[in-house]
Amino acid sequence: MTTATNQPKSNSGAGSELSTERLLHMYKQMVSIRLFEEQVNDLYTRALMPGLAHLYIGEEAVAVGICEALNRDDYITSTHRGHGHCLAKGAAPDRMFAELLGKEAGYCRGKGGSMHIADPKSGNLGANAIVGGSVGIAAGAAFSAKHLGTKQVAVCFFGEGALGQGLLYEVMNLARLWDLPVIYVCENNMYNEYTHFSETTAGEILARPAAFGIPAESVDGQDVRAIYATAKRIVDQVRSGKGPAFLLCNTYRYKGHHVGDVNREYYRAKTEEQRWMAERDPIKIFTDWITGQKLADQAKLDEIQSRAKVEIDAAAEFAIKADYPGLDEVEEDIYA
Amino acid sequence: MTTATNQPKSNSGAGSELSTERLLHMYKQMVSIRLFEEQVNDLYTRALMPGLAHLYIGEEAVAVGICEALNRDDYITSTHRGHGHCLAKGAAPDRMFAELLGKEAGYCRGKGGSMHIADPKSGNLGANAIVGGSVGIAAGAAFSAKHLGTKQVAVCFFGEGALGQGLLYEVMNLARLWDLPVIYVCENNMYNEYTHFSETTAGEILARPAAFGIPAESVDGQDVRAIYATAKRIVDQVRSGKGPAFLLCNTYRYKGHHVGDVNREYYRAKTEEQRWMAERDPIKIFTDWITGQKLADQAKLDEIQSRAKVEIDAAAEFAIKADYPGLDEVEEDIYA
Amino acid sequence: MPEVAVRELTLGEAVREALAEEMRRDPRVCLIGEDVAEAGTPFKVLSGLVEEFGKSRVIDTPISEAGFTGVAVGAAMTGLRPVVDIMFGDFVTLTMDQMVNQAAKVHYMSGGAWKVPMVMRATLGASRRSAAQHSQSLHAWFSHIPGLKVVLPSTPYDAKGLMKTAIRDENPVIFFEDKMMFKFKGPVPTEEYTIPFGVADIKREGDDITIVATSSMVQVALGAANMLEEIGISAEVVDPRTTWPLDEKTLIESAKKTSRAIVVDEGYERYGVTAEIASVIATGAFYDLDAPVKRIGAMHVPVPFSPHLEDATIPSEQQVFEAARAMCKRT
Amino acid sequence: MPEVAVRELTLGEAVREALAEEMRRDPRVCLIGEDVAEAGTPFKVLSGLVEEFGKSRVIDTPISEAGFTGVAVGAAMTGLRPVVDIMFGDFVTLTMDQMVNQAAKVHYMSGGAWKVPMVMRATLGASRRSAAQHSQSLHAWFSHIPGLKVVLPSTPYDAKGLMKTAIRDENPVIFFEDKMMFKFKGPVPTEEYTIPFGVADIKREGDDITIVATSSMVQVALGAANMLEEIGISAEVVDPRTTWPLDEKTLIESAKKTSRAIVVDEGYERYGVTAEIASVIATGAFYDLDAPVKRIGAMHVPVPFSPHLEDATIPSEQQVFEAARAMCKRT
Ligand SMILES: Cc1ncc(C[n+]2csc(CCOP(=O)(O)OP(=O)(O)O)c2C)c(N)n1
Ligand SMILES: Cc1ncc(C[n+]2csc(CCOP(=O)(O)OP(=O)(O)O)c2C)c(N)n1
Ligand SMILES: [Mg+2]
Ligand SMILES: [Mg+2]
Repeated sequence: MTTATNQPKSNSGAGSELSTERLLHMYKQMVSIRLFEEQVNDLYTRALMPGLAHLYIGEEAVAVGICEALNRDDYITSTHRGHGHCLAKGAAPDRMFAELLGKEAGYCRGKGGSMHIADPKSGNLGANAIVGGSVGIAAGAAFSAKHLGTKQVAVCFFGEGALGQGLLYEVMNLARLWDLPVIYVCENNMYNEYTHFSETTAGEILARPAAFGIPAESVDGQDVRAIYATAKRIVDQVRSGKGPAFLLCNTYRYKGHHVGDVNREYYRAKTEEQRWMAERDPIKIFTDWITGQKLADQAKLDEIQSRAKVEIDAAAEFAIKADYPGLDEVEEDIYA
Repeated sequence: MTTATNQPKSNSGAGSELSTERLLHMYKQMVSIRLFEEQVNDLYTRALMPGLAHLYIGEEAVAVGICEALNRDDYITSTHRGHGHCLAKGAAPDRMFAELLGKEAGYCRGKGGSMHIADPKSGNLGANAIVGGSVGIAAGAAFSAKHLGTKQVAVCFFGEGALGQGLLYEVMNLARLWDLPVIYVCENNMYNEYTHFSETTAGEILARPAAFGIPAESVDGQDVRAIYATAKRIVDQVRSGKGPAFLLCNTYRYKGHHVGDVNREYYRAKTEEQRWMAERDPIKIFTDWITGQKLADQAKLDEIQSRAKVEIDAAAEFAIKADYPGLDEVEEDIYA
Repeated sequence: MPEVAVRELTLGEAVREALAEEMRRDPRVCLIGEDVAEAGTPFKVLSGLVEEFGKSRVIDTPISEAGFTGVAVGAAMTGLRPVVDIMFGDFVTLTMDQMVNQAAKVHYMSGGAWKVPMVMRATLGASRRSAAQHSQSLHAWFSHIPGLKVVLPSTPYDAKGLMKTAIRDENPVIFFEDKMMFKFKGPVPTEEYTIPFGVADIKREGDDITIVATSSMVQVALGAANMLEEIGISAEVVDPRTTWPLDEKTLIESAKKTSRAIVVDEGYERYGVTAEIASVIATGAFYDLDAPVKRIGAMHVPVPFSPHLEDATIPSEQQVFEAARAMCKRT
Repeated sequence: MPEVAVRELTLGEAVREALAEEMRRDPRVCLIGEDVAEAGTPFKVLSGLVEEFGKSRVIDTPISEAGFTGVAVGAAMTGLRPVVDIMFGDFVTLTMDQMVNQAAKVHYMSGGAWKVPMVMRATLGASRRSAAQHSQSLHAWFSHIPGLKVVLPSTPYDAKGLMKTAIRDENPVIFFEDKMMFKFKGPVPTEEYTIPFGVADIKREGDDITIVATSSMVQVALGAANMLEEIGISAEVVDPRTTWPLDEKTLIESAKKTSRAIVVDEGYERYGVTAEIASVIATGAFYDLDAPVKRIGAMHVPVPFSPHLEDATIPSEQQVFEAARAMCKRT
């Protein structure tokens, strides 16, 4: 049985080659994602958000570490738990909130909601509410990039639950046969909804891509520096034409499967959650390193955080005040 | 890239523990399958058979080696190239021919045809015209056997083309998680219709089941003794509750993808076919061993063959003379 | 409806009770699906079943809809009676090969040799603000396929009786529950009962117009019927309960009696359930109809997220009321 | 139809010519599927294309219908115009999630931000003695789904013009070819032309009865029309050519003119294409119809193997002829 705990130690050298500015930008991105998600939860509890949302809190290092290694025109596909990917790839929080509230100013004019945010400008092919539903789309974008010679790469984010979907294996086979520049990023947060992944996942996760000839490795999903360093190396390699790659990021979601999943004890212990938050928090780990390396002091980081908070709050405010789409919008965009 | 050529040497000890009677029975089964298929081709060219059929000639050792290691009430699922599995598991040639000709005396009352022969009495859950379509059914039969404690096992035969279907991976995962008594038998005859399997199959075939924690091995698909010995060991192990297994049988189809596939040079060389027929014929390999071991002389084998021919010819004759189902049959069996 | 309605259950409870009773009665019945055990599904419909029947009969799966459906087909062929759970009806897309090319055809293709007594539970219905991939009502697809039976309960009473019938049926049955109705209450007797397939239920008698409605649309139709009553129009509400087998006779007779018919269903209107039923009525009651049969299905758009857009795509009481009023020429 | 019919092509050749022309015109067009390259598909429809366009544009795949359809969706979103090939229409079951939950909805869900200009070619039609898993006509499923367009050519001329339109369309289009018609010949001009979607074609004018027919059923309808002519009944044969968009106007006008209509389609009759079209006509021509609209689809059974059983399940000229004669009250 694969376990999330026996992960390799952090790539300790990572980060040293990055400018302080870049590192602080990564910090800001992680903090923004967390603040964004806290705001989402708040909008939900205040009954301002229709439906549900799946929060990325606890997993911020993955999206940020990966997306920082990408160019703006590189592609990503995302999941039901997609706000982090979206922000990390460069989407604006105001239009995201607007989408979450079903407003016309949203990325999808209010028609997609939390699970379908898409943004061509930042290369975001879209979140997807079908588990594993985007693995083909990501490979297809990589197919285009290769066919057109654009040197773009495509990153397909998915939760470990998607390992249950046959489509993933069909497409990994294709990606390897055709040497497509696609990177499969598996976010193993240890739960498929309310079921532990060990009850749904036979064998070793990394052996699966490897069986299709796809180079696969894992990384500590709470260490943004390690993720960035690994991603950078993989992205370079994939961009250079070596074909697909697979990266397993071992991580944890702090909150419920979705905002309404509050009583979780029947499927996981509170102590488990507390342990991750206390010992493995990606923002804290990064903070400690930054301050330890004296790249910035706590005051500087607090300031970044405050600025992010102002921005996120303003973005939410924008969305709350924004208009709903007119009723005629319902029949628009069915066909292009 | 996986190649069919680097297969392990034959399990040389195999066969020694079997009675001569049993060995000659296996010989008879292989010969019967070949004669059956030759007759099918004949029925096709004589325009007596509606539609097409996919001949098993060249692959006889696989079905016979595996099915001889099974009990009558063990289950099999089969494929579009299913006549061999069916016969080896104990179906009667006359009712099979009748089915192929669309007659009421056929196993499916003429409603299934070549690609759907099924026979509860011999544990045959049915051939399947959807590539990979039966991998779940076989696991389901194993699920029942386990649930009901019957000690049956289920064998799922499929061509290497089915490795392209995601369902296989979904189900192998389930079979391992639930320790189902199912054996996946992959018949690698090197072609998915008109495309060489190396163009459709990334990585190593055996690594795929292994990635799901399923023990996997390969065997020379032209050596019935090796197949039988390996199957016997695997079946015992699976029957004892150890969960699923995977056996890769490297083999070759002598004829076209189906009876109508006559001009094959655009996708494979005649010399390749000739080499397999001359050097790797499963009946010849077994004949040489039997006579070499002096278990029977050529005359004895010829006699077996003649008897088989009489039986097959009579079976075909039966089918030709049999009646078509009445028109009212068309609306029967839609619902049970 | 039962003589004495002693007890109210929600639709979710009624389904659970049917499953529990059948599992007690028949050890071959088992449940297979995602988060069906301790979680009891996200809708909590199955809560408590794993405690009573154990993990060997209430089986959590990986997120492998095609895979576990295939396993259920094989298990059904070989002595079990599995009930598979598809969390959102939109995910049936992943199971179409197993349901349509395998389950539906095994019995016929084998000339009756094998059968597939399985049930697929799936949800349907929009208005949950879940957007286009979690809001579809795809029951028309299955109704189109010979070899399958399709059930659409509209009340707790029907849900229980139809589920028991579904489990006892020797064929693959798709049982669609509207996820917005799990909390909907209605009387359910404590005594055992089953409801046969192919028997429509007249949910309300009336003389002026027939409203054929399925699943949650029955409540919409009943609401519209109340509104119509206030303006002096007497509407009959007929619930086919199963789209296949379809009780054509009852539908046609009602339309003949009232001489007008509306068909309301939450699937996409085009090439959907309303088309079949409207066509059956238009043919069967041809010489008695005073107006064309009116179809009201979901708008031909992927279901949008934004609440008032989403609501606009689903048939509403007001819409049914207005259509009926126009057909009966009252203003 | 073209003014001067100089040249005859088979339907297969017409499709190939359309693909070749579009591939020459637009380097973004590529073909993806099983055995599409050297083999040119088992039906040989694509023969020669790999020689002209090379392996990078005519791409053989593993047997992974869902996988390569998904790749096509992503490729279409990012600058290519893929045409995917589904060998037998029965295998669309494996692609439903990618086609219906992804391709059909991307444009809408993204508020118009992304689009999916792809074509899926699939076959339909029975009578090939291939049994239940290789004989289905599942176009009703796709016609039911907003966001998709569905094309059913009935002649080489239509096949070519509609395929060119399909490739140039900005949306996912499913293009169904009857596999029994690949050898069917008809005039195809050498000059370039396209045929717009949503425009029905009157294949034969007539006054007494309208026969709406799709795909190969158009030939069945024309055959029946010839038989009807001999007994003095003048039948109009209307081919919608696309089931979505659907040219309701032309269908209704024809039925109004003739006052009788039959709808013939090779999909299963129940909840199929005949239901939608019959219902559209029954509503649109309500006050002009002299008889109920008659539907003739495939029998509600999995397609059997045995030849005369199989033939009995498919609409025939004789059946259409007899239905029309009965409706027109001639004996
Ligand atoms: C095909 C499909 N099946 C089931 C679901 C319901 N569902 C939504 S999220 C989820 C769990 C996903 O787990 P994982 O992939 O690990 O992602 P996580 O939520 O942990 O980020 C499930 C089962 C779905 N959306 N799609
Ligand atoms: C899902 C599906 N896709 C495509 C086909 C068409 N088809 C029939 S046999 C075949 C090749 C199968 O190759 P393999 O599995 O290796 O079996 P073999 O014919 O070599 O025995 C294909 C593509 C099919 N029957 N089912
Ligand atoms: Mg997870
Ligand atoms: Mg093969």
